[in-house]
Amino acid sequence: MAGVLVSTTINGDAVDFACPQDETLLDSLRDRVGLTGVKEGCGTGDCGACSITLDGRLVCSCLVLGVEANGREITTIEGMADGNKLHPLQKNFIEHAALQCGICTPGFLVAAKALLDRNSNPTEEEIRYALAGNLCRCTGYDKIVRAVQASAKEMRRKR
Amino acid sequence: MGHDTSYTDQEFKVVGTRVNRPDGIDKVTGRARYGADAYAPGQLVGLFLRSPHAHARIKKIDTSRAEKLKGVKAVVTSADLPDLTDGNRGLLDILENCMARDRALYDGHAVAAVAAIDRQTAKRALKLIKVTYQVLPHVTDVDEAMKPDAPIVQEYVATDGLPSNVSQVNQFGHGDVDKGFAEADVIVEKSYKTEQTHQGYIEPHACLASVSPDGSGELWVTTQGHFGFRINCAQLLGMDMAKLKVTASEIGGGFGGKTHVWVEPVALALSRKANRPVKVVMDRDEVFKATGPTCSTSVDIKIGAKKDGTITAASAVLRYQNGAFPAIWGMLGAMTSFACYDLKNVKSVGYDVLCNRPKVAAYRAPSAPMAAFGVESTMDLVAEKIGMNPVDFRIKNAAKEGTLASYGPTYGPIGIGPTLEAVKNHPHMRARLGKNQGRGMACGFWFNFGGQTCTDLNIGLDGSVTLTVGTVDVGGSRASLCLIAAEELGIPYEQVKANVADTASLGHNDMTEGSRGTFSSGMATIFAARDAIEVMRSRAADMWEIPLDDVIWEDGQAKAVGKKHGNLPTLSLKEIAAKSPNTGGPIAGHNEVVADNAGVSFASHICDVEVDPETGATKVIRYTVVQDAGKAIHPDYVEGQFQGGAAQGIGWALNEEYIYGDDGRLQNAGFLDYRIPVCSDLPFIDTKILEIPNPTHPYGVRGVGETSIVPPLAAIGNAVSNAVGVRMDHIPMSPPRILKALEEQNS
Amino acid sequence: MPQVKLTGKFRAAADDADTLEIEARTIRELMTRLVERYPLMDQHLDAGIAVAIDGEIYRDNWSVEIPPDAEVFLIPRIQGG
Amino acid sequence: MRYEAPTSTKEAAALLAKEKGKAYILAGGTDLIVQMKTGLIEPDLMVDIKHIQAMQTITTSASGTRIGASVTGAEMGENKRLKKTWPGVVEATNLIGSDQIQGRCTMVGNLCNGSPAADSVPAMIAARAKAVVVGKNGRRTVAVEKIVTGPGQTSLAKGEVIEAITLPKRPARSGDAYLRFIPRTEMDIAVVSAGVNLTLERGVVKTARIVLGAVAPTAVLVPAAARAIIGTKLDDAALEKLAAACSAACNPIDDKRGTIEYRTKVAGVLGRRAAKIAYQRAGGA
Repeated sequence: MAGVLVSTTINGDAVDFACPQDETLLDSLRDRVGLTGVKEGCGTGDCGACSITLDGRLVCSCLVLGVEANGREITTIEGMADGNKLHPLQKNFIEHAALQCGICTPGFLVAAKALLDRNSNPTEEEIRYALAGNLCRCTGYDKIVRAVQASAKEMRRKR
Repeated sequence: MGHDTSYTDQEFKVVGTRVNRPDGIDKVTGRARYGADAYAPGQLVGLFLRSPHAHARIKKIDTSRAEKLKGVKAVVTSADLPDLTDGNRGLLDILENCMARDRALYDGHAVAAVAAIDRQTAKRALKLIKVTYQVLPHVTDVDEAMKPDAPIVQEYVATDGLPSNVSQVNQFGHGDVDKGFAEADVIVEKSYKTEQTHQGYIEPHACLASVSPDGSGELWVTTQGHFGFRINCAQLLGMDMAKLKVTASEIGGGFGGKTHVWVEPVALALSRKANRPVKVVMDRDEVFKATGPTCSTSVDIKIGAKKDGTITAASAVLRYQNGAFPAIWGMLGAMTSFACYDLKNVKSVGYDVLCNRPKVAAYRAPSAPMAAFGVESTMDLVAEKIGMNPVDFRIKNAAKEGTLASYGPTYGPIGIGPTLEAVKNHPHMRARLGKNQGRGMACGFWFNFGGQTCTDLNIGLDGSVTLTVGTVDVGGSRASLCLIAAEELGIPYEQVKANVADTASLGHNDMTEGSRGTFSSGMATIFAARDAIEVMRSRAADMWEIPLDDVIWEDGQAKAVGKKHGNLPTLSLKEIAAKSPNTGGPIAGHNEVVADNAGVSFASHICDVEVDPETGATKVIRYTVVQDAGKAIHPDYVEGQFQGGAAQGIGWALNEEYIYGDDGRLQNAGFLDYRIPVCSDLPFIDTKILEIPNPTHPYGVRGVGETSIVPPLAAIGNAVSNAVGVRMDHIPMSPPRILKALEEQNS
Repeated sequence: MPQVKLTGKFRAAADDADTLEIEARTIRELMTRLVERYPLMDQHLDAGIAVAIDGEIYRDNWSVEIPPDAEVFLIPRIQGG
Repeated sequence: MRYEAPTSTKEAAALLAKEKGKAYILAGGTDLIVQMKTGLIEPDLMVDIKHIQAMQTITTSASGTRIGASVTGAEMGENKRLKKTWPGVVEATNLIGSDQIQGRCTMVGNLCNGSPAADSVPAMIAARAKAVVVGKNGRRTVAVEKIVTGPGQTSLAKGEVIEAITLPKRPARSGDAYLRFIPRTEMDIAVVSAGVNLTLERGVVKTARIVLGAVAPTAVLVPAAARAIIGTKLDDAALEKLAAACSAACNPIDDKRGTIEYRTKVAGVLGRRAAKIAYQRAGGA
């Protein structure tokens, strides 16, 4: 399989990787770059566990080809904390027990951050619809929504 | 052994507080490693070839072209997995499910597997394997499978000497139901069906297997029980158990589905053949087609009562579809069906039935939700007929301490009555309802169980505590176990770190199933900590040079008592630990226990729905869970279990189902058309934790993980009935089914 | 002497009896006596059985003592999620 | 598989025309990559059109609105002017999948995938949208309803690429709306859907187009439903006639997502409900 070289920026760092042209970005990130915080739950865009941002836009990395990432900026869960300082969403997910098994958590955090970045004061309904592309089977979403609400409030205060 | 498991009422210092979980940071930063997150030098990619037929004889498998493909390192069929089960049919069933032998028994049944240098090569290799099938008649519906002329799924299963799909029939109950029904003023008899659902954990099955030429091996795997996986894999592959080290990864949900081996023995076989590590990660469609969902069912319920609300008799016939291999699910349905009630005359008959569908696995309180759907729907119908409030009707008949359970034993102190009283008094019950809205409630039961457990507790030189358990943490149990260790030792929660050990590092532990994780490892942790305290008392006595009897342990420190040395300063755990090299070496506690009596569990749920009468769409607008936890060690994660189970039940009630075509193939093997609830489908789920201590746990803990999935099917059915007046007897109550029922009612 | 009540498939293995009187001080002894009397019971003992003594269910611990007038139920071993 | 990312439509068309194996156009990839993953397709060539400038923008001129083929659903939703002029088209496109899918999916991809249940298609047809098709013989403009010929089938010739969708200039007092039925609240494929576009004159419906999705092999334009409300103020009787016409126009199948009965009944319900929303948006009472 002929591979191609892809040059990207991932979580602020310049990263090059080589991949076959039909490989998904999800597989490239996990198997070639070692970013296994990006999870595969379905591979068909239905569960959101592989959520990342691509040039600032929230996408499922399972529905992007690795080659498409050439020259573009990616952020993953691994780039969410600021050094040792957790993002308010990360902190609140822990404090509100918004995770049980935790497999969906990276995707939820990336999607929730994308929401709060564009809407600092979402209603419960807006939160629920914005996170509808992320499946969680453990929590019934209750504590997830509460953690996002608490984060939004905290982030508005800090502004 | 020898520890007293009896409940003692005590004031807790840290148990019951809402601390941050120890694995939280790893899980919010992407650092936690799950089944698919392990890599080994030279690892190969393992992929499976699966049957496209529901039932077919495998006449020939030609793997020669695949083997010749460059980059392919091993191809495995059933020929590479000889029968080493020594007449143990149950074990042979496990092997046959992992890899079809002479017949493919369901759509998606594995028939071959390859290991290759990359995914692309492995995929090409699968296409080069030629399987010659002779398609056989199939059956996927439980009622059809019981007919005399149905295709036979397993030739070794017989009823009265004739080939049959009924693998067992079990009857439970007591009294005389005929007599009881004769005494009834009102009798309601109704049949119900429920469709097959999947646990739907977000993490697909995944493992990394590595077998050496010397016969030793390692398996990294997402599982609810790595010790059980070791037993199964070692037995099926003829390996020594001690030579197979199984490490449980972080687990991305299980709910019962990860209590069985599916791909793991084959991954080991591929690795053994290739002499390289092999990683297998299932695709989502494989998870749906070829791992264990729960049963589809068909049940008949009959309940008779006097006008004053006393139930005089209750009976159930329950037919549970087990997939292609015999199991016990109908039996469990029969055991759980009437467990909530105090009945003089009761009879439940459970049939276990084979179909050409995947082997059924446990799904959270397995078998109980379907039986409860029938029973709790019928309970509402009886209440209506005698003109009694459904909650009062249930309270009048609720089981209590001393009730002879319908499945056999006599209950100790139990929580069904208190949950019903809590429901009756809950503000939710008095909230106003709008147009097309309705309220329903229902009860649920689960046994809970304990089992074999083994735990180590080691105290470091600095006084920090390593708790080593063998039960997989599926939903935050490490936090609860650290709380328990801290409570016993009298130290801060942060001073304890819990780890899940691999199979080479600790004695056998049963799976995390049956709501046993926190219950049984918690009990072993209490006893291991008490062991360690005994060691520390003796070290303190040595340090003070006083008799052991003059040393007590209090608030995390040793205190000298008695006239002679009452003024000695106390010794903290840290101080004793620091001196341990000179007082006898490392300080540790250990416990092996068969933690029985996990304390039966009851829940009552309230649900409000709104039904769109023009489309049949149902929206859950309010939901309340009331459940007895015995003692909530970490209330956040107890609530989480209540909410998660309720959400799964809501999905099952409304939209989730396996849809098979006439060809016996599964049509919706993905998260797009197998519709688990999304965030916008659900309201906040209110919870109320009751604490009725389990008399056989030192803290009064009961298992809490499973019961919450039992009531929702019926609670929603009852709510729909109250909203738009149609009684739904088929789960899921999908929009087309509700609309059809509404139209039939109107015409 | 403990009254041993049988449920489900165990009745079939015990000539359809629903109650037996068996002299036994522990679960282990009970199992031994049972198989002596009903050899078919043997097939259920390995993994298929649990014992409820006065309402408390035991799955694995066969050393548990049975009080003289206890109510004993043989129930199938169950699986959970 | 070979991946190409041309920078002009002509170049893209040439690559596709030249390829001897199986060639596919990659826009958002939200259908295409799923089909690859599940083994439904095995492309030899994939032509990524997201680097073609002419496909990247939404522009408005005197003659109407032009939406480039690689404009994502999210970008459409963020375009206030488009949302105001064609709320039905935008809401239909925004219903495709989750926020994650919205970050990638395109209207043209939704169209060319050829699904009878595509959300944006009934809304586009109701809006009289046209596709700008570029091939080796140059450029042609085709009504959107002529593009899809059956499930997964389009009228596009080998080497032809849709560069943009155009929406006509909007008369005053116009409104459009799109509704679909799905069992969940999100993340599903439409079981049945309806797009309505209408223009009023003094509160009376002057022109209307009503299109149903997921009730036939392709989206269905229902002139009888339009006739039922033209000349009315959308009174109950007119709405009932509209609903009946919608149901009568259905030719659905039984499948895992719904039954013939169900689709037929709910098509009428959705047609009626969407018409009411469109009427309100057009300024009707």
